Order: sequence, then structure tokens, then C-alpha cells
Amino acid sequence: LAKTVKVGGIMDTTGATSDVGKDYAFGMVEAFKYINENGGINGNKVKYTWFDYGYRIPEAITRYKFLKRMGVVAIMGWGTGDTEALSPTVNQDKLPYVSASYSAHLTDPAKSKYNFFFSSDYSTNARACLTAWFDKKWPQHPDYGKRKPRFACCYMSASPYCNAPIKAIRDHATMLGFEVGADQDVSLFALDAKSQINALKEFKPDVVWHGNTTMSVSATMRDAYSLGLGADWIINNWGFDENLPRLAGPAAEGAIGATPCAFFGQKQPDGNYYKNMDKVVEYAAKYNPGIPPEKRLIRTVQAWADALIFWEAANRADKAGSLDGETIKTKGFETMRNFDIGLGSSPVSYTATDHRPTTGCLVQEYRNGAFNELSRVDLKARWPEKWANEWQGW
Amino acid sequence: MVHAAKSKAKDVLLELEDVHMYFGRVAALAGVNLRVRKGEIHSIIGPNGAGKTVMMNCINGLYKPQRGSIFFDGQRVNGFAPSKRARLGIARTFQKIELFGGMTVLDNIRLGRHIHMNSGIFSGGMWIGKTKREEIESRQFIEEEIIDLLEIESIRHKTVNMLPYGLQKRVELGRALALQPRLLLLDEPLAGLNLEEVEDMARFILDINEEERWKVTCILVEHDMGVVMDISHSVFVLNFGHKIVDGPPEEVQANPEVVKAYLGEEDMYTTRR
Amino acid sequence: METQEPILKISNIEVKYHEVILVLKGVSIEVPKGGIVALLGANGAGKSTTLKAISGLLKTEDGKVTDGAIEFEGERIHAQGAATIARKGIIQVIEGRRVFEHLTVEENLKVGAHLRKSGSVKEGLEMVYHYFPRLREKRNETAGFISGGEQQMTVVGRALMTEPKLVLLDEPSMGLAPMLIHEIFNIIKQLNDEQGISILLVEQNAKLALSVAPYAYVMETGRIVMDGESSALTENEDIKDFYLGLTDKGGRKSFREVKHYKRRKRWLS
Amino acid sequence: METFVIALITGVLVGGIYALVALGWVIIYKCSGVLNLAMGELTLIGAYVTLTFYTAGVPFIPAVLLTLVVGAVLGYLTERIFLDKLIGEPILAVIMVTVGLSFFLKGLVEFLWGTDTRVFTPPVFSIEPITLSFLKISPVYLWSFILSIVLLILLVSFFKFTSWGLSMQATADDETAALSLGVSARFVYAASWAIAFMSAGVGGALLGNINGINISVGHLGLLVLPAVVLGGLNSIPGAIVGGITIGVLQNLAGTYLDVYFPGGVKEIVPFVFMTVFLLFKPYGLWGWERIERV
Amino acid sequence: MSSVWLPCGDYHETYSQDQGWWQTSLIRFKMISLLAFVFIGCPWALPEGWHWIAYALAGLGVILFLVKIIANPPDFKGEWVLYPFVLALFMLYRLPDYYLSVMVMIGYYGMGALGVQLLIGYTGLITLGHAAFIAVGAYVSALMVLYFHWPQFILDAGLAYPISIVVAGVFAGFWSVLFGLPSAKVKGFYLILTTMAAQFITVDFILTQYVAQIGGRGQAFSLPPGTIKVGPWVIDSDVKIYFVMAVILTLMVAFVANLFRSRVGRAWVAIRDNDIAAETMGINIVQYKLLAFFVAGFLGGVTGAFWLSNTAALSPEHFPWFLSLWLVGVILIGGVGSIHGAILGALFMVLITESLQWSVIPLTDYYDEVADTLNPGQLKNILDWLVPKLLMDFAYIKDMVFGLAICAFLIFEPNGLSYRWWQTKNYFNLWPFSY
Ligand SMILES: Nc1ncnc2c1ncn2[C@@H]1O[C@H](COP(=O)(O)OP(=O)(O)OP(=O)(O)O)[C@@H](O)[C@H]1O
Ligand SMILES: Nc1ncnc2c1ncn2[C@@H]1O[C@H](COP(=O)(O)OP(=O)(O)OP(=O)(O)O)[C@@H](O)[C@H]1O
Ligand SMILES: [Mg+2]
Ligand SMILES: [Mg+2]
Repeated sequence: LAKTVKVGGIMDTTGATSDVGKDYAFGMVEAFKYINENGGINGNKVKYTWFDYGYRIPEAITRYKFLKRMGVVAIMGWGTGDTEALSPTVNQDKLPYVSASYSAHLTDPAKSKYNFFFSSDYSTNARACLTAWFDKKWPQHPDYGKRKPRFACCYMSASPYCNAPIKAIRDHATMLGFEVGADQDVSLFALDAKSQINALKEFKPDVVWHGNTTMSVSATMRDAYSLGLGADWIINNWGFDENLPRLAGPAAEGAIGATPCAFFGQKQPDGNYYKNMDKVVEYAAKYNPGIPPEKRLIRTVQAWADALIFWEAANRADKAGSLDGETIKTKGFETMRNFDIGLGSSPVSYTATDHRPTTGCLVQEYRNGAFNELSRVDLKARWPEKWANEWQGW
Repeated sequence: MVHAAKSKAKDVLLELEDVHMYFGRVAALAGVNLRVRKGEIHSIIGPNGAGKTVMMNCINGLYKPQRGSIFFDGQRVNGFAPSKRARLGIARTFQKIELFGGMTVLDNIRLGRHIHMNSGIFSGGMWIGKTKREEIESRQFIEEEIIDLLEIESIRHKTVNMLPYGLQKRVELGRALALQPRLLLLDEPLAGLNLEEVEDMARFILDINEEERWKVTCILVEHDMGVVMDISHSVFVLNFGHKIVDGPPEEVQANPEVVKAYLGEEDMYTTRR
Repeated sequence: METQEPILKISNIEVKYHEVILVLKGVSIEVPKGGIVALLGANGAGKSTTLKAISGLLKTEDGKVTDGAIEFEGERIHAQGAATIARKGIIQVIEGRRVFEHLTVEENLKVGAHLRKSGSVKEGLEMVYHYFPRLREKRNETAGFISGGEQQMTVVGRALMTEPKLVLLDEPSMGLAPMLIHEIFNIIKQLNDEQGISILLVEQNAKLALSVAPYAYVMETGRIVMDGESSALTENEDIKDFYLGLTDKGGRKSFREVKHYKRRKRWLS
Repeated sequence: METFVIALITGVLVGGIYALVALGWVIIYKCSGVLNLAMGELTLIGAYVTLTFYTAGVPFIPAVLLTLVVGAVLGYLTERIFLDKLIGEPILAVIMVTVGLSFFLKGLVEFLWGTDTRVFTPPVFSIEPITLSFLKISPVYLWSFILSIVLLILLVSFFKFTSWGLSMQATADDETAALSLGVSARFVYAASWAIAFMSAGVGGALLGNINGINISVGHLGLLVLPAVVLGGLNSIPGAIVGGITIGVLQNLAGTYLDVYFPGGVKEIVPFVFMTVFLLFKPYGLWGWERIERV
Repeated sequence: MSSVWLPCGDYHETYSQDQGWWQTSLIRFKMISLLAFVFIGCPWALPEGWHWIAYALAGLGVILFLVKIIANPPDFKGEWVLYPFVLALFMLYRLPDYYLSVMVMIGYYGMGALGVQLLIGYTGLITLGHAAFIAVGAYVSALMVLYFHWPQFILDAGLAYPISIVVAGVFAGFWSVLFGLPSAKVKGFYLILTTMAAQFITVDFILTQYVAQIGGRGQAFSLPPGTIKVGPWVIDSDVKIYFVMAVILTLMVAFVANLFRSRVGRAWVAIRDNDIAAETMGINIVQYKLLAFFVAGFLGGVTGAFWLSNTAALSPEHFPWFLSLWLVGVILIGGVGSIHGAILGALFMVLITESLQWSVIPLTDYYDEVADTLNPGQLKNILDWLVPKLLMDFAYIKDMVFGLAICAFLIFEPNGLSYRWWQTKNYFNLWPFSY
């Protein structure tokens, strides 16, 4: 007998992060259509109800309570601030919370039992990108071997999303032997970052990590370009998408970033879609014909990926007997080992003691008009004991 | 306190000594001297723009004169803020009515009692002990002394800015009285009133000035010669910052300079009502 | 002068504030072309309200003419907006010296000028300065800081700048020094003679009002209780008692005497 | 020294942008005594309208001119629909209506244009900087600076020399008195909103060219408040001077203070400065003082 | 200053009566019932099998009624008859948790708005930075609860949090005074800027850059379940949070209400209406303005401290500038210059937003239930096209409607809800003899 399974969503389509949030929300809805049209959870229909909380945390809390009262079995969340704010409550209520916030703080089951996401966390991304740059770019630099490479960070230190991986980045940079300069604070709403760039020019960095979202990232890169900073850029995942080249124009050339999955409609080197990407494109066209494909972003794909791991987990839990939060966690997520979502993302595994989905990620580079794979970095393979013992939860 | 000694004359309540007040080029007061005796009604008259209101403001501290000193009851008060002078016992009314428009008549007058109460936020917030007692006492005083005197029982709970002009003037007087002042500054209390109200107002002023339980000294700024010449003990004529005369009404009326500068040649009683 | 056809004709209007407070209960007034008419009355009688009703300013105070009609040069105007009415040539000088505090005296006058049909702003200014020489001295002072009397002149001058047909003066003498009162009233007379401006004058100082206006109305709590030639009114006992303050013997009574007897009969209402 | 000059020039140029938005605030306040908290959204709409024309194939300058027309119409409508009924009501209520308005307009913009970031394609201003010795200046800023100066001259002369400007200020000073002289408050307000909308439109058009448009551009609407206050709420030159001063301050702070107080110094320095500044000039540089005569 | 009218036939013999809390027996009845509703009606109901208590109470009511009409004892107050019925009714039902959490939000905004009301509505100091003081309160309280080494007995007694609330209030109060200092010289809208400065300096700079970093970012300020403890109760369920809210709010309202009818409150209003005159009445303007800032700050701080109990982790994002603006909105909707205003405003704003949120549900349902049942045809095509669009743009439509609601409200009710409230209230106070 088929029952309906309720799933909730707390999205931002009007708030500070709506420029990417809207696409993510769309993707999520389409993904659940797909799930339902492909048998739901072992034949049970999924009812997905989502709310916009305008990136206001008190609002998120009431929305959460509302969904809980509706009796949802899991929630698809959004921002770092609210995910972390809800994390203890979620533990208490035993509600799996699949968020779009990939903060490493959420990967330690000791602290946050019920938080999940499919992508490599921000810290891992940053470590991977630094490594990739260090391996691939630095050797081509004229000063290679003459001196230490210089590195600095640009981000809005006020925003939890931006400053989540800072500690890890510093740690990794020093480990690789960078000379680390002073951070520059760039607001998420910054129209210009001239003074920051001027300050950076004093330090003459070879590579700069930018932790914001696309708007301010592009602003910074344009200023860097016009003021002639001449450093490479590593950009955190929410700043690294199809909009970047649109906004930054020539300044975007050579930007490096870790992508949790392939871009919307991106094809593999061999010319055909990544696994499941065809579905993403198909459903986007089917349910939101209003929006032209070139307007869709990688965010849609991320939403799918998050939805799909939940689907898998729910299926497993259901097979294991029941569909309550705890089972979904223990019998669902935490039984995944190198589960392949497709969509160009790395295979994910969760254990009862470690919620870091992947051990590395795909580092891409934007060059002459396209995103190309720079390298795939696997941190666990490279620093096994650090990965195992040191690098979890920050 | 060099001057302190000089104005020790027992019966002098207020003394202005060579007060100067400039606004840019405009000399509103240029060396004014004034002595007000305890218990008298001392009127100040003069053409528009003469500086009467400015003088009032200097006395109760809204303006700070550039030069000269002001003694209240032998004490030099130049440095004092208006609120402090109010505590010393200087109350006033205003030329353009300055009531608390949104409040009821009662609350307006209650405000006058402010300096006679001293409950803070805590007793106030809990509404215990002191506050409760004070509130009741002051209410009693207002009802029995002021509202009764000014015959405004009927409008107690009305919001003031709904009242006609005449009554507002009356309420303003009541508010000033609530301070139980020793010196009362009245800036054109009769302006814009009709004859009947003028008569009432004059009566109140006289009561306040004469009745045993008030005995308030008054400084009266007014353009209504009829009343001024009638009720004031002495009249001070100010002409664009300078004193013309200061003496009993008869003397002032006789003074040709006053007539020329202020009253006008024609029958001065046209403007009397 | 009743023979002349009126420039303004108010036929028993009723005015309510906030749809509830009935302030005017059937007021009828006529102002002859080029004449001066005085409107006397106690405080709160509704004089200002009457003027506001004519000039249309009532609406800004949530007041409304609920009955009757106001005709200006034969045209019904009580439904029209204040600005429109002003353009027709009815200018009210509002109670209490409402100058534009932050503008200079001259700018204040210039604001009035935008309604001028004939003649340049310059001429207008000259005309005003001719009537109020004192304003010429203060022309560049900030209007908020000049003294009460000077403000009064500014307001009247501002009205003149608009080349009005009918001026509604609300208590022009309020708070003015005796000499200035004469001055203002002389000017009112002059304006009436020289410029042929009709004037409706609200005044507390009955004696003066009656001396300049040949015809007058008396108002009490929203009703016209008496009207007639000024000469006739000045002889009326009640008027003498209540508005001129003369005793039966015609002499003045001292306020010190008044003090000793309290309320007297409240008349006619 | 070089760094200082760079920071200075950069500041002046960025200040130009602030000035443009600040003008909108000042105009509305000057004519109706209302703080228009929807200013950011007006700017947004300006930006999007221009963009729409531009993407429809209209060249940039004509697009901006069209935006001016649209802006004027919108401003007029806004006043008629939302604020007309509130003439004579408590000023705070009117301000709150502008807040409601900002919600509405924001929603509208999102509804019509979506929340994803849009850019002018092809770019109007080249990203290649103009280079003067060690100075590198991006054209957008230069233009907005020039434009704000032009607007300044236009508006100042409007308020100083036309009887219109005078009537508007009179209305702001004493609505009733102005009415009694035949100045129609409704018209003045409508006009002021139209003008404000227009200046915001121009501001938006240029802002959009700095790096794309999405709703977060609206934030600028509030960040310029220090600039507005610095000059005095009802002084048009004040808005420009204020804008530029704030721009310079921010850049100097960003360059020199950021080292000592890591993190958003740049954003808060204007506020700190203004708080101190107001202690000495409570009404900004040229704002109307409250006249306290009793 | 809404003075209560008395029904005719109901006199006050003494002034103390005229100053008292309950002007008439009807008002007393209303207030007591209201309190009963807040503390019993909403959060609590008799457990299964105990309902007979309620019926018993009702019975008692009947008896009292009989006593009243048959043998009418001299000092037998009429309303005594009614209380048992009211109580019985309240005991039978209780709100579901979600609605309680909505009530909590209302309470939260209400508390915040009280402070703003005090500054804007009563002292005429326009503030757009109140969230800063709420934030300060929240962080002080959090720091104390998390990092302060309490003596064991206090922890056992569950006093840590209550104490921290008071301390937070006082601290926030002084913080507020600090930013209130400019108000000595700065007036009117220019004050907006200095208060905004308070917001940005406090929240966006000091708190985010420095305080929030204490003990390593992120998890530092997450409050493990069990930290928030009042007396024996661990505040972990919506009901308990609700009770905390109800108690604090009631105390606040009582405190402020008393303040406003005493000397200090009057002084504030005087400053608002006419500061020059106020000064000549002997009121020290600066001192009282600062006092206002202190009390407002105190209320804000307490509000913030309360917020801890409703959230599980603290971050500066809880107190954006938007919150300050929102609170001003609350009092404007509710009515400037009245305590009801703050509460009613909060009620209105929260209910509007919530109901707007609910309205999304039928839209979602359309897919899952309606869509398939409809047989293909014009209607279905239209809906299939329309619903997804609505659903996707719902958030924006929501914003627009909200904006319009505010505008419409202020256009038709510029004096706010409390004005209507006051009218109706007086109508009922005078009832049945309302002439
Ligand atoms: N705050 C001020 N700033 C500038 N000038 C002022 C100020 N206050 C008063 N003045 C000037 O001082 C002079 C005297 O003003 P004041 O109000 O005292 O006259 P007054 O005697 O009261 O006249 P009236 O009888 O009309 O009230 C006026 O010329 C006025 O311009
Ligand atoms: N805006 C208003 N709202 C309600 N009532 C008003 C309003 N304005 C005036 N009134 C009432 O209307 C009556 C007449 O007011 P009005 O100002 O016309 O009297 P007046 O004859 O001009 O008196 P004054 O001599 O004081 O000017 C007064 O009782 C006043 O309370
Ligand atoms: Mg004076
Ligand atoms: Mg009047």
C-alpha cells in the first residue's frame, strides 16, 4: 500500500543569496518531480513542500517548526547560518537535514549528527584547489624555486559561509609552504574592492582565495584586472559558476575553483552527458519552460545531487523497515560507501563517525570561454593520516 | 561672586545687570538693567522686535546672554540651564502657545509638578510606595488649587490641541502655576483673546499675584495697554534693545518718547479693549 | 453698499470636522465687490473655520462643508481644492503668522508671486516694500528669526504678491504693538481703496475692526447672531458690553473691579 | 604617497556613484520632508529598465533617456497611488509606507526580472582602465562622476532660479501655507517623486554597468545614508559633497585602517565618522536647522 | 494618552481610585481573563481523564450565579460568577505547538517593539538600530551561560539563565546609553544615522568580527540542549519557551505601563511633544533622553536574552539591520505611542507573514493530489501552466502582497491598530450604558 512521504524545504529565493538560491530551489522541485515519476521511495509518493525564508534566521526557525508539525521525515535546507543554528535542534528532533551549506563544521557526527550534504566541504575544496595550483601552476611561474609563493584571502569575514574554511586554508597553505598575507575583507554586496586590491598590491600575491558569492567575486576580479594585480584566483564554490565569466568578462580568465559537480548541461570530455545530467536538463525544460537553459546554473545540478542522495538514503531506510529520521540516518546515509550520484560529482560515503562525503574533489579552471578540468585531487590518498585524524570538523 | 553683594537688597527678587544679547548683527538686548521687587507685577512693553521675548528667554535660560549678569534672589544664575532655573522657582508661559498638544489638560498640568516629585524608574515601574503616594498628592494639589482656581473642571480630560485658543492659554497658565513658582514670566498672555477672556485672564493674574497662598511675582509682556496700565505696579519700556523708561504706569504713559516709539500719537486707547 | 452685487456669497453653510464635530451651523455672509467686511466673535466661535471653508483649507484638517453653498463671482467653489480656489484669487492669511521659516523674507514673498498674471515679480516686490518699508530692511533675514510683527507683515505682503481679488485676514492685529496695529489697519484701508481688493476681516479687536469695516457680522458658537452697519453695531448695548468693554455709562471699567464679580449672563445662546 | 593618491582618487570616483543615489534621497526629503526608504528599489528599477531597453537593442544613451521618461511616469504614479492619501498624516506613517513600497517594488522586480544576476551585453563601458601615470581609472566611475556633477548643476539651478523650485521648498516648509498661496502640494510631491525616480534611474543605469544587476544592488540605497546626512538632508550640493567625502573616507580606511581592525572597517567607518561629525554639526553641512524660537 | 472613560453611574470617590490599576470592574475582569488566557488558555490543557475538574468549575460557577441572584450578599462582585466559566473553558483546550511557536515569535517582536515604542513613540527619538541592543543582550547572556564559571548551587537551582537575563539587560542598557549620547545634540531624522551606526558598529563589526569568534567560529555559540535552564525546568519544548516568553512579556508590559503613567514616563512624552517647554518645566532633557535609551536598551537586552531560549545557536545574522526596520514597522502598524501598539503590531505582522506562508500549501497540493484527478482539458492546461509559475514566483508575490498590505494598512489606518482598539475598548468599557 502506497503512503505519501512528506519532505520539507527551506530555501532562499528572495533574500541576500537569492541570486543562486532561486536556481537551487527550482532544481530541488524538479528533482522531486523526477523522483516521484520514477517510483518515489519504493513506490511511496514523496510530497515536497518548500518555503522561502528570505535568508532571515528567525524566519528559518519558524519555518522549521511548521515543517516539523507537518510531519516531514527530512528537510532540504540552505544557508550556513541557519543550518548551523538549527543543527542542535535537528539532532534533538532526529530529522535528517540535507543542506546546501557545505561547511566542514557540519561533517563531525559528534557535534552535528543529522546534517548531510553530497559535496566535498568548503575546507576540502580549498585544500584541494591550493594543492592543484601548487602542483600545476606554480612550477610554470618565473620565480619558481627562487622564493616561496605568496598567498592571501579575500572574503566577507562577517559571513559564516565565507569564513567557514579560513582556518583550514591557513593551515594547508603553511603546510604547503606558502607565504600567507593579511586577509582582505570584501562585503558580499561590495560594488568595488579597489581599496582591498590596492592593499593586496603591496603584498604582491601569486594566488588569492576568494570566499564570497558570484556578485562580489566578479567585482573584485574586475578591479584586480583593471588595477593590474596579476594574481591567480581560487574561488569557493558559491562564487564559481556560469555567471562568473558573464560578470567578470576578460577578468575571469584563469579563475580556478572546486566544483562539487558538473555544470548545468556540461558534457564529459568524451562528449556525452555525465550520468543523470540528461534528466536534469530534461526536467528543467519540462517544468520550468519559462527559463531558457543558458540561464540555468550549476546550482540546479547541486540541488539534484542533494535530492538524489536523500532518495538513495530513504530507499535504503525504507527497505530496512521504516522511514523515520533515525533509520534514514543510520540505515540510509551511513550505509553509503562510494555511492555514485553521477552528475560529475565524486562518489560519496558516510560513516557513523565521519560525514565528510568525499575525500577530494574536481578542480576546474576557466580558460578561453569554457570550464575545463584542471585536476582531481584526493586528499585522503595524499595525506592519509592527517585526513583521518586531523582534518575533520573544521 | 563679586556682584552677589550688590543685589542683596532684601526685596529684590530678580535683577538684570547690563545684559547684552546679539544675534549676528541684530542687537536684541544692548545693556538692559531691570529690578523686579518681590510681589509686584512688572510689565515689559515695547514695539515688535524690541527684544521682550528675548529678555524672557534670557531670564529663564533658553538664551545665554553674551554679556551681563542675571541674579535671581541674590544668586547669579547665568550659567544655569532652564531646568535648573525652574527648580529655583522661575516658571513661564509662551507667546505662541507651547503646550503638549497630544496630552490631556490634566497631564499637561501634572507635568508642571515634575520638580515637586522625585520617584525614579524602579518605584515608577513597580508603581509602589513613593510613586503611588506622590501621584495621589500631586493630583490632589492640581484639582484643589489649580483646576479650581482657573475654572477648567469641565475640560480636565480633553486633549489640549482640540481646545479653542483661549482655553489653551488658560491651561498654559495652569501648567506654569503647578510649579508653584516664585517668579512667573507671562509672554503676551492676552494676545488673541476676546474681551471676556481678557477680563478673566487679568483676574487670574491678579489672584495669583495677590492671594495669600500664591503671592507670585509676575513679569508681564503684553501689547494690550488697557490691561498693562491697569494692573501692573511698574512698567518697563524696551525699544530695540534699549530701555526707555522704567516706572509706574502713569509716568510711562506720560513719557513722550514712549508715545513716539510705541504707543503712537493717536488716542492710545484704540488698542485698549 | 448692499446694492452692489457681492463678490463672495456664503449661503447657510454647515461645517463638520472628522465627520462628527459640527462647528458651523448655517452661516451666511456676503462680501461686496471692493468692500471690507468684519467678522467678530468669541474664541471657538468658528471664525477661522469659516475662512478655511472659503479658502478650501478645511480639507487639510479633515473638515468638510456638509451643507449650503459658497459662491465666488457667481461660481460655486466649496467643492474645489485649496490650490484651485487660490488661483481664482481668494487668498487666506492664516492665523498665527505662518511664514516659511527657512526661507528669507524675500523668498517668502516670491513664493506668492507665482500666481501673478500681470506685472513682473520685481514690481510686486516694490509694491510690497512700498507698503511695508520695514520688510525691505529685513529682506535677506531668515523669516523664522524675525519678530512677530515683522512676520505678520511678511504674511500679508505675501498675500498681496498674488494679486488677489479677495483677501481673508485672520486676526491680523494679534500680538502687534499698538502703533503697528494702526499701521496694518491703515494699510488694509489703503489696499482696499487703491488696489480695490475686497477684504473679509476676522478680528478680536472689535473697536478697530468696526472702525475700518463699514459692515460687520457677529458670530457665536457657529451661528451668525447679528449683523449690520458698523455705526449701528457700535451703538448696540451688548456689543458695547462684550466687544468694546464699555460700561453702561460708556466709561471704561477697571480690570481690578471686574475681578470682584464673576460670570455674567451668557447671551443669545 | 602614491597609495594615498590612489586611494584618494578611487574614493572620489566611487563617491560619484554614491552621490547619484544620495541625490534621490535629498530631492524627496527637500520637497516633502519624507525619508524615502525605498530609494534602493527605485535605483534597482532604474537599472533594470535601462537594461531591458538596452537588451532590446536601444543604444545606451537613448536607453537612459527612455529610462528617465519611464522613471518620471513611475514616480508620478507611485505618488498618486501610495502617498497622495497620506498628505497631512504623521510623517512616520509616510516613511513606513515607503518601507512597504520597498517590499512591493522588490517583489515586483524579482517577479518581472528574476533574481539571477543580469549584465549589459555587450558591455557599455570597456573594462580596460584609463591610465594616467600610476593611476588606473575604470571608465564607468569616471562617467558616473561626470554625470553626478552635471545633475548637481541642473538641480541646483532648478531649485534656485525657477519659481517651481521655490514653491517646492515652501511646501516642505509649511504645506498649509503653501496651499493657501495656490501651490498644489499633490503636484509638488508628484513632481518630486518623478525627479527622484529619474535621478535614481540614472544612478541605477550606471551601477548596473559596474558589475551586473541583481537585487543586492538595492542595498546601496541605504549605504549612502551617511552621505546624505553629511551634506544635510535637504541640500543638493550636500549630497554630492557627502557622497564624495564618504567614498574617500571608505577608501582611506580600507587602505590604512584595515590592517589594525581586520574586517569590515570600510563599511562602518562612514557611520563612525558621521556620528562624531553630527556632534559638531547636528544638521549636516547645509541642512535646514530646526528653528527654535518661542 | 488614552484616558479611559467611565460608564455613568460609576464614580471614583478618591484620587487613589482614579489612579488605580483597574478603573472599572469590567476592566479588571477583562485583564484577569486575558492573563488567564495567556497563561492557561493557550499553553495548557487538562490531561486526559482530568476534564471533570473543568466541569466541576463550571458547576461552581452556576452555584455562584444562583447565590448572586437569590441571596445577593452586599460585597459580592458580579464578575466572580464569570471567572469559573472562563477558567473551565481555558482548561479544556490548548494551542498546538506550532501555533505556540508563532505566539513566541509574536512575543519576541512584541518585546523588541516595546523598546522601540519607548524611544520613538514616547520620547520621540527615532531609532533604526534597536536590533543592536537585542544582539548585545543575546550575546552577553550566551557568554555568561556558556563560559561563566557559575558556583554549582546556582547551576543546580537553575538560576544561571535568569540571572544572565538581568545582567544582559543592564549591559545592553549601558551600551544603548553609549550610542544615545549624540541625542543630546542631534535631533529628528539625523538621529536615525547615529542609531544606524549603533547597528552596524555593534552587530556587523564588534559582534561578528570579534565576539562571535570567541572559542573558534561556528559551534562556539551553539547552545547544547540543556544549557537553558530556568529553575527545575530545562527549556527545550515550545510550551516551555512559550511560558518564558509569556512571563517576561507580562512583566515588561506591566513595568512599562507603570512607567508611562508615572513621573518619568510623563517627562518622556513631554520631551517628545515639545522639548523646549519641557525644559522650562524643570525636566533635564539630556538626562531623560539618556534614561530613555537606558530603559529601551534594557528591554532590548532582555529580549535578546530571551531569544536564546528559542534558538539553538547564536550568530550575528539573527540581528540584521532589517530587524531594526521591522520593529519600527511593528509599532507603526500597531500605533505609535501606545503599549498595545507594540503587541498588536507584532500580532499583525507575524500573522500576515505566516498566513502568506500557509497559502503556498494548496499550490503544492495541486501537483500531488489535484493535477492527476483533473481530466485533460482547457482548465487543466491553464492550471498546469499557471500553478508552477505561481509556485515558483510565490515568494515574490508574497513580498509584493506584504508590501501592499503595509501600505494599504497605513493609508486606511494611519494611526495604527491601537487607535481602533482604543475606540472599541472604550465602547465596551462604557457598555451597556454608552451614553
Ligand atoms: N533665535 C534667534 N535668532 C536670531 N535672531 C533672533 C532670535 N530670537 C530673536 N531674534 C531677533 O531678536 C529681535 C527681538 O525679537 P523678540 O521676539 O524678542 O521681539 P519681541 O519684543 O518679542 O517682539 P514681539 O512683540 O513681536 O514678540 C528680533 O529682531 C529677532 O529677529
Ligand atoms: N481640526 C479641528 N478638529 C476638530 N475641531 C476643531 C478643529 N479646528 C477647530 N475646531 C473646533 O472648531 C471650533 C471653532 O474653531 P475656530 O478656530 O474656527 O474658532 P475661532 O473663531 O477661529 O477661534 P479663535 O478666535 O481662537 O481663532 C472650536 O471649538 C475648535 O475646537
Ligand atoms: Mg515676543
Ligand atoms: Mg481663529
